[in-house]
Amino acid sequence: MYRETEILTRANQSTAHESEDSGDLVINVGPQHPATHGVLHLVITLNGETIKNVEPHLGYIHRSIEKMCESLTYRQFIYVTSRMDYLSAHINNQACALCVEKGLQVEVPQRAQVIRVLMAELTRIASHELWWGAMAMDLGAFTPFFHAFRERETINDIMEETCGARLTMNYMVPGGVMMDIHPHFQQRVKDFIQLYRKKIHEYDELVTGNIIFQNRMKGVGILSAEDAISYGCSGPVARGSGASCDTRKYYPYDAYNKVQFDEVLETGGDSFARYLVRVREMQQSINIIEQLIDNIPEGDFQAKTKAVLKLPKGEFYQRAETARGELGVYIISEGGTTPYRIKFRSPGFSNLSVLGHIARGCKIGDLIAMMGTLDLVIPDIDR
Amino acid sequence: MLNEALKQKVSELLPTTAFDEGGEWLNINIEATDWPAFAQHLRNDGSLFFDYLFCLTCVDWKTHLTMVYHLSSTKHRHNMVIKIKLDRDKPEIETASGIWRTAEFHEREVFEMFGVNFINHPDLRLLILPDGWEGKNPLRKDFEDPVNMIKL
Amino acid sequence: MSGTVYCIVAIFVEIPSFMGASSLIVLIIAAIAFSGIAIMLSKLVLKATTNKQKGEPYECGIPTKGETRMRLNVGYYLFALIFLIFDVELVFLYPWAVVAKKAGWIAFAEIIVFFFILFMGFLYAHRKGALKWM
Amino acid sequence: MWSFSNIANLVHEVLAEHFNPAITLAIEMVIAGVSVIGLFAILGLVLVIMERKVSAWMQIRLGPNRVGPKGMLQSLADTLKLIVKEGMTPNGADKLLFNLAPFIAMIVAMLLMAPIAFAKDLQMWDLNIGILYVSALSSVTVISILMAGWSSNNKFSLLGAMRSGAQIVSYELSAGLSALAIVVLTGSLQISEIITSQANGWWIFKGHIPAIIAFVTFIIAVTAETNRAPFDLAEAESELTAGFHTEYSGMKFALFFLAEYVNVFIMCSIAATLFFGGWMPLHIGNWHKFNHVMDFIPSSIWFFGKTFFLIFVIMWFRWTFPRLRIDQLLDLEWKYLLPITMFNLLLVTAVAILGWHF
Amino acid sequence: MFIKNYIKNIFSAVKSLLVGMKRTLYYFTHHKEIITQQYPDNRDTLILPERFKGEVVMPHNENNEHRCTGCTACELACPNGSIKVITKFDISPDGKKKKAIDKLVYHLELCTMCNLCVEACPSDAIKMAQTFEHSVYDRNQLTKTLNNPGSKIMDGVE
Repeated sequence: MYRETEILTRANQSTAHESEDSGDLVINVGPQHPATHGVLHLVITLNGETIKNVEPHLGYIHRSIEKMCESLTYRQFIYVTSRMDYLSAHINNQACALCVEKGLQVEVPQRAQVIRVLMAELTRIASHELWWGAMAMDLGAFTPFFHAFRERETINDIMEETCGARLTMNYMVPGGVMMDIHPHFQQRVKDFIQLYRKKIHEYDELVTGNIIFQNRMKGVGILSAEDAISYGCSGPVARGSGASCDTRKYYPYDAYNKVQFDEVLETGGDSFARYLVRVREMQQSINIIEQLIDNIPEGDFQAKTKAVLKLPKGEFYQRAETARGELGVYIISEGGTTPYRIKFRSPGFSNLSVLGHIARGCKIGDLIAMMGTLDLVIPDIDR
Repeated sequence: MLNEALKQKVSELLPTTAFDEGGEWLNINIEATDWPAFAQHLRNDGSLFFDYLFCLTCVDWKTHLTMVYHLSSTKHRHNMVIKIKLDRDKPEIETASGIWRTAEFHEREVFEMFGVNFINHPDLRLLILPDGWEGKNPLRKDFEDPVNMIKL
Repeated sequence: MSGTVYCIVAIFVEIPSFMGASSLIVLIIAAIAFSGIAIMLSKLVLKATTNKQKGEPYECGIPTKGETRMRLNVGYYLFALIFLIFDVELVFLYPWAVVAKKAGWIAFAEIIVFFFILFMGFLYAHRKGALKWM
Repeated sequence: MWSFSNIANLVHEVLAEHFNPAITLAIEMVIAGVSVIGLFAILGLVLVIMERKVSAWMQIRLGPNRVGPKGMLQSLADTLKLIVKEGMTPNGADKLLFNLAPFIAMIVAMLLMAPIAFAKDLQMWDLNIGILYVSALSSVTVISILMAGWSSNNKFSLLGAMRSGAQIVSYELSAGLSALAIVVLTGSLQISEIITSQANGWWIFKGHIPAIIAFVTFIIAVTAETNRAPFDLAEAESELTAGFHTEYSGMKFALFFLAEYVNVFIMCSIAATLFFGGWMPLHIGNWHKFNHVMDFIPSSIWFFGKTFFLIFVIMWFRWTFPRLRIDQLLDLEWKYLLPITMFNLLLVTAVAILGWHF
Repeated sequence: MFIKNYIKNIFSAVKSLLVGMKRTLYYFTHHKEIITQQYPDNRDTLILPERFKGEVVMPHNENNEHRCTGCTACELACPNGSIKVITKFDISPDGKKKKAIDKLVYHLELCTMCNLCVEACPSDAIKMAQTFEHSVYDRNQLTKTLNNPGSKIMDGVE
């Protein structure tokens, strides 16, 4: 009930002299829409061009991964999580592996920890590259998408060489990583960093500095820090509002406590702030990679674990920072080989919930831009 | 605030609380009737200030359901886990969406996956399941779907 | 007979200078013929099938709810109104522009007065918020 | 000199010898009609492949490269595909308006061809109000878009049509005012006179600052008027899927597409005529030898070269910029372009009266 | 002041647009930067990394022998049930019964190339191949038998 009254009061504020029967248009955006990057279904109530209400409908690719994992062993369920947030598949796997390790109380070798962090940061850059291109495409600029893919493909090639796959690498096993890094890995990563440094100013030329882009982004979709926390936002969405929430800083895992990096914070809270956070985050990821790439410690890449893993009875929660925000893996074990219940706290789900709040009163074009800045990956939301 | 201090503070607020040992964070079990007032305290008390509900879920223990709230404070950086037992046949609990807005979506998910009824929830409708879904709740342990579930 | 046709057509045409006003007739016929032939050709080539879902209006795969032809926000129409005023003024400018160079400073003074009035109207509309998108 | 009027006269004489005047006229009309249709079709094909290649190269891609040499026949293959597609009419659509809309779009695009001077003496109708004719007819495009959007029984179409209505009518003002700047300098609305007035140099050079401002505003307004990115709000595909032609498919869609491209061509040719002298070769004041050398390049090459350069500029815009939002679009027109063009018209009048142009 | 800001705005806006246009013009004129790969044409030169996970294969030596003992470790490790080991009993020359595989059925259509079966295999009998062009017209063709007909287990593999 209170939602409807709230909408009415908001609508009254924006257009005070408007009668109630003035044409409200209910439009379905998605599941088959060019801007939703997947099968998100939004029901939008429009007044002219102004949005009065946005209501997400989910479930078009819900596979019930949580239920599936209940019948998979601790080695097997990790790979399924690649299919949640497929753009940061590696970080999903990492969170799961860390959670299992927490239960097993296995010490991961230093080398494996560093490799994990390196891969995670490469994944983060790849994810942000794709987001950058798709974001520009949402605003009607096509060219940046292809330029972003040039760098992204380089990362994917590096992944392919070491992990054997480009997107859902399945490189993680409880206790370390599946294979040692490829002999060419270090050199290729260094080449990539060089390429990235050479091309990064083009991003600003093409998109960031563009006056049309800035006007589209600045001052729309404003999300305050309190709202961001209250809505459970995390990752770049919350950091764009000035809410400090980087899991890598506050709850460091793997080798993150050994590297120096800044948590990127913007205080604008609008679409442009969220955009800047991601662009600057790529730079921080590059810094992390640079610190680690020459300092990969020697040793095992995998700790010795039993063939059949059994977690002790108890509950284990692990947080990890994916490209979209804080991923939580919550395992409840009854002592068997499979988890009793598993819960994935996906960042996208909480980030999506804020869309209706920030989109109210904006134009339909802004909604698309906001969806871009929230960086929605639908399988992550639907799980 | 450390777990010990939190424990003391919580037992001051709610003397009937039972604490679960083990786990990295403080685990507390409370009654469903205490929840709304307790939640207000957790959110608004200056020294607790749990403003970030980062995980809300439910567990089906076959005999009962347990709501699990993972709370964190962005100011003090401490965490706490709250568990509330619910009756399995008629699960009902007061909504937390007035305190943490993120609960609105998460509770809708729990509503359809476990069938927990959230009292005073502003918009308790199906979110993920298709419209007109009737029958059992998918994440309960006794859910069977012979068509779509493949047993290995 | 042919003489009559010639007389009718000759009203439009100055032969042998190229085409003239009759080109409009030619162009309209050409456009209709071109579009018509193209559409007929595609109708000939394929055999259309129908089913219930095929004719549904596209709304991202969800059946449309409510009326599709409805009143829209007034924001669009205000622009049309302001445009109308300005466009009529613009039409007045065309003959002025042709003679402006010859008429000299008188034309310049006139256009300044004209633009001043127009600009006042523009400012009024701006102040009233008519140019703000709603 | 070799000229199109000679050929036209020759054809006319040959026909007049064999047939009576009425049939001669009819045959001439058929020839003209067929050649216009041919030009239309070729323009469509060329512009589509040009757009695809330009976009591909800007996006570090190869673009179409399988059909024909270097993929140059790709647009022909596209046309074939579109012919084989079914032209659907959705349920609940206003059938008459729905099917009429592409015809209107085509007729408008075709009629706009009339006053354009493709080469020396190659002009269908050299009417004395050429610029007014173009600016009047080009705004009729909006009717076809509104018809298409309204009749489609689709909310996206409706929104797209309404947007384009607000957009096209707004930008017509600054397009008209920018064109008037050259009319003031020339003192005539007739296309042929505007071209001959540039025999000793193009207006963009002769008219210096005001002409350059007028040119820039004209190109921006023209981009908006033809619904091209970054002003493609009527068909903003990330917001309204395909805008006003969401429900169109097959040949009916192709006709809209073609009409859009031909509109771009026409608007660019008008820009070329006004600011770059149409078919007039590059002449500089009294450099007679230089001018003479330039005259050896056929006038049609000059015309098409200039026009295609401007088309390239408009494509360049499209593949570089993000799309504007609807309120920003109108802000740009009403707060920037319109005052600038109005001020520029004053400036150009002063320049013309003082004789400060070359 | 207002006029000054107005003109300044216009100039900075136009400049930002021109910077973007310069970048696209650069790529328009520099065809060396094109990154398109012409896939079916470059099949011969396309080199996949040796770790690429395309499909599960079972290498055989020249005597048509493989290393699989039929221990079903891979079947257990597979999260999707894409491997089925069908065993039989061979009778060895000295009259003993010995367990061996009859067929190792592999469902490519279920496989997600997670590499868990290869990791689990104690005798290195299966490995990942670098093929990736799996499309077929009939889904049944995706169900493969990994061991060759008439193949035997290699000597010395237990």
